[in-house]
Amino acid sequence: MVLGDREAEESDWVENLWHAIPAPKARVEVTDPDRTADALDRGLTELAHGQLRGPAETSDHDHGAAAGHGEQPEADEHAEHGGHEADGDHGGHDMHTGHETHDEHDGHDMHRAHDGHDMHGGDEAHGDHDMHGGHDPHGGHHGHAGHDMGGLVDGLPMADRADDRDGLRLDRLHVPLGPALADWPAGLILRMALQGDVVQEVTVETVAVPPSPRPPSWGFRAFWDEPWLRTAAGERVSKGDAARRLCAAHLDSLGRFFAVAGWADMAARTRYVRDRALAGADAAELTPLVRPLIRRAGRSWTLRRLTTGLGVLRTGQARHAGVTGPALVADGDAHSRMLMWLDAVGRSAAACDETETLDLDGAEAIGPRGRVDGPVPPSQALLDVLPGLLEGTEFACARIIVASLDPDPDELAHVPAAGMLHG
Amino acid sequence: MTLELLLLVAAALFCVGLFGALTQQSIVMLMMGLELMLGGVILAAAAAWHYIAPAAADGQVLIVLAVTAMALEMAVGFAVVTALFRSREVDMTDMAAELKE
Amino acid sequence: MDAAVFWILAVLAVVSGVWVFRFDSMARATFSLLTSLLCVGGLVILLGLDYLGIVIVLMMTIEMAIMAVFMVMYMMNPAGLMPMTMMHNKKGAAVVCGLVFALLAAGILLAPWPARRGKAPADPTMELGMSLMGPQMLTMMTLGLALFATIVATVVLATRRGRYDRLGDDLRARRADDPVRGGVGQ
Amino acid sequence: MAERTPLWAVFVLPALLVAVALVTAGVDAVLAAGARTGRPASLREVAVRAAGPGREVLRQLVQQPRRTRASDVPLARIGAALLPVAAVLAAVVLPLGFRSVSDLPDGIVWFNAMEALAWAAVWLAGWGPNSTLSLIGGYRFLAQGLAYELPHMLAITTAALGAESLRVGEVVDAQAGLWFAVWMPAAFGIYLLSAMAMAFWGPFDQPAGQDVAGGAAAELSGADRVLFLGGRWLLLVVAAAFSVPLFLGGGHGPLLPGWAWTVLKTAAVLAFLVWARRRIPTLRMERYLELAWVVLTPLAIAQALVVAVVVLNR
Repeated sequence: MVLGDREAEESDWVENLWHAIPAPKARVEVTDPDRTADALDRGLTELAHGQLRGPAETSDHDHGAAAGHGEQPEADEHAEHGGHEADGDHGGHDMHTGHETHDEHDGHDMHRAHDGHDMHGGDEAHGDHDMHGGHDPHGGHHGHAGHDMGGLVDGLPMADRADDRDGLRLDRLHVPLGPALADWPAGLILRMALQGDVVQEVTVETVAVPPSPRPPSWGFRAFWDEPWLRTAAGERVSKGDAARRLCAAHLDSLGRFFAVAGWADMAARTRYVRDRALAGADAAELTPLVRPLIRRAGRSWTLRRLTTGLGVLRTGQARHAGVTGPALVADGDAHSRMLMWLDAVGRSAAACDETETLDLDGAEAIGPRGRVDGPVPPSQALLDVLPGLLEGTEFACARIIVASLDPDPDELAHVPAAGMLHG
Repeated sequence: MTLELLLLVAAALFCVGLFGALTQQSIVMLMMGLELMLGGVILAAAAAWHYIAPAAADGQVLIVLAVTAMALEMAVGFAVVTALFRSREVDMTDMAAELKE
Repeated sequence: MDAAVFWILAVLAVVSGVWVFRFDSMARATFSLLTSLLCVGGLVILLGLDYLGIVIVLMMTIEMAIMAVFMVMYMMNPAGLMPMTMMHNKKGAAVVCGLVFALLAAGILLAPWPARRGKAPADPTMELGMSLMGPQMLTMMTLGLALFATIVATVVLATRRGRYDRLGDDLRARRADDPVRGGVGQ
Repeated sequence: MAERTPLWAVFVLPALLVAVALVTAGVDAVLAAGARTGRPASLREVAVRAAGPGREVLRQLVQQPRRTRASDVPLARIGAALLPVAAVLAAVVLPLGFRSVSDLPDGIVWFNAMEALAWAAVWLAGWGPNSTLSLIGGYRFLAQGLAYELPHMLAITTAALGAESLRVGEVVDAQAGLWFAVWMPAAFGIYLLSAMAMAFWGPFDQPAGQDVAGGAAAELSGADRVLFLGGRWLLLVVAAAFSVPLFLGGGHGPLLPGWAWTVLKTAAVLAFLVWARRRIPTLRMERYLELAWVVLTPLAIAQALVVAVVVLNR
């Protein structure tokens, strides 16, 4: 399923992804939020009949420019994971047609929390969509990685050499990570030079957002920042809504963090609670759900041993880079950032019934990733510190560091108009 | 299955290994040749133990020796390659020979 | 039954031994060598030395797996995607090897091999252990010493950093300055 | 002991292992689904969830396989197929009650050698597809192997030392009175750790970790994938089951027949491992290696020393 605008399709990774997904498969393109259910139904019928055709065009160009930055190919299995609210009548359909005939994704190898940029149309739904990335760095993305390569063999770049951290001059590979990878901030691309599994160099990119000729009719905002952005735009938002969104945002980040740290059980639990939070559970329901999570993660001796010392970001350095969110307050490594999240989740879960108006000067003014009314989106600052933290780390550590900062490329798409914020 | 047959197989392995050790340029490949030669030695020792003097443990001790020698040769070989590679970025026997000059 | 197994293992050992030097891909060469050595292990088991044969299988598997990593590390073209030859003086070597094989074969076929003396013990493993811990104690100790010396020598050869690099000039640093932090926390 | 085992046991063994592996995977799937979507509403839902791994196998078999560019297909195939083969071969010395398919005189070394084949298998499966993430998975397993193998070997040697034999049957006989787990707790603990590490599963799943999108298995599809991931479950079952004759007294126990005790004890060990998996995040090797060599290896040596002294004074 391709969500979003056709303009953005110029980037060829969507095509590559499509080719990497094994048949039986179907491709559904959704550009209009109102017709999501139709498009999904069509995709299902196509799968059920086993027709192997090209992309099924169900998009409606009149409603185009839906400002989807980055299409998200994904599986239709999300009904099982919690997208019921969005799909309504559709969910049951997904359930009983089951696994065998028409899963287009590759089962359990790439679970990924899909961050809901697809649901901007006002749906509260927040499915945990499965996504199969078919990540094939050699085959899929070689076109991008063509700088300083030693030549091509069979269409693939050969490795070149560079000193490693122990002073050996070994081969290294240029590998783009993302934009579609399990438990990865959607839309983020890191171009890495890898030696074995040691990260040598990193440059950050995001999936290009096509400059839209006209402003989106229904307004595009980074999903996780919505309450704060709406307040900034002058709308009335209650503190409870903001707390709920903050709680869910941190749970979402924690889910990714646990998944990358290899704690599948906690990741699944965290995501379940996140879905409950977004589905509108009240504080009395959320608090007992959240508390065991916080206790278990906070007390896990193994997790502490495994994540201390990774990606240390001191307050001074963070402030210099313009980081304003939990990463600034944490003043330390991946583990301390996780503790910050846990703390915030606990507090905001208790506060999500408050009805007072959110006010951008108060203590609740900071969004899940930082101040939304700053000169740059908070994720930009996180992305700026990222390369420095990643160099010289091992791949697994690099994944944990990225997950512990969890930048949201959605925020970059939203460029605050000066007049709108401080006018 | 006779003693001669087994020894012939061992000799064949030894010679293939020798050929590799003599021709290969890369130190790593050269070590593979040595391993193969030692494999031949192991086989010959086992055959000799079985067909000539099974009552004495000497054949077995020889095999233990050969297996240890293989492990040592591997370890030292890779350590040397690492050291050479670190200092001169060389992994070929020819180039290592030139270094002497 | 034994004869069939023997022929299969023997032919496989020699053929995969030859293929070690014919594959372009380092991974294939390494695992072809592994096949060859596993066959040798199988033959040793066939000859009644169960313990040693199994130990050969165990050691060679681990050894070759580690070797594969070094191969990929140090070879120019580990996957063999660019066909290239890595040989020198092929002809001379072939002649030498042919001669050696002819000599060995002649020796093997012509030598008056002594008849079998004694009987294999019921438990050759026990025999080996008793021998290594008894009459052959010196061999065992030498082996142990050699292994220990190798561990020290290889670490010295391969590493660049000593304890002064890790713990500072007076060795008093509380936490070692390593590129990667270890799990015990020192 | 040493009863002659009929030939059909050779065919029953793999089937039995597959059945146990499917049950274990089903239990694990039920727990995973419980964590994902809350408590199951009905018994029927539990059954549907438990059948998940089986459905997944069927789905993989009918699915169109994927290929990566410049991949070394034969090597990846060999790697994927070697894993279940190694598991079944290792299981040959496993006694059910007091009978195994073949009670080799060097059974313990045999088990260790077959389990070492997994090193080659995982590396091959990681190398074959020519993909960075799967190669990282392959490398990781070698690092993991270096970390777990040394304490592991010492642990199983300790059990052999306690029984003064390398024959699995005799190790079981030596535990007619006191289980080895009771007076070799360190060796038993280390063995359980390495059982998970050997099957690169649970806290040791880094070679096939989520952060590398499935690691060594990332690019495998279709039958290869079934063999590889199925082989991993088989290895886990075999490794867990082998702890029963080594440390938990094999078929010894009151009232029930020997085979029932073996099954019970194996199920208990598997249940413990499945539970442990849900409690502990993945141990990264750069952290675990130091622990393994600086703490676990000396611990295992000390344990072996204690056992040796006890055995000498017996």
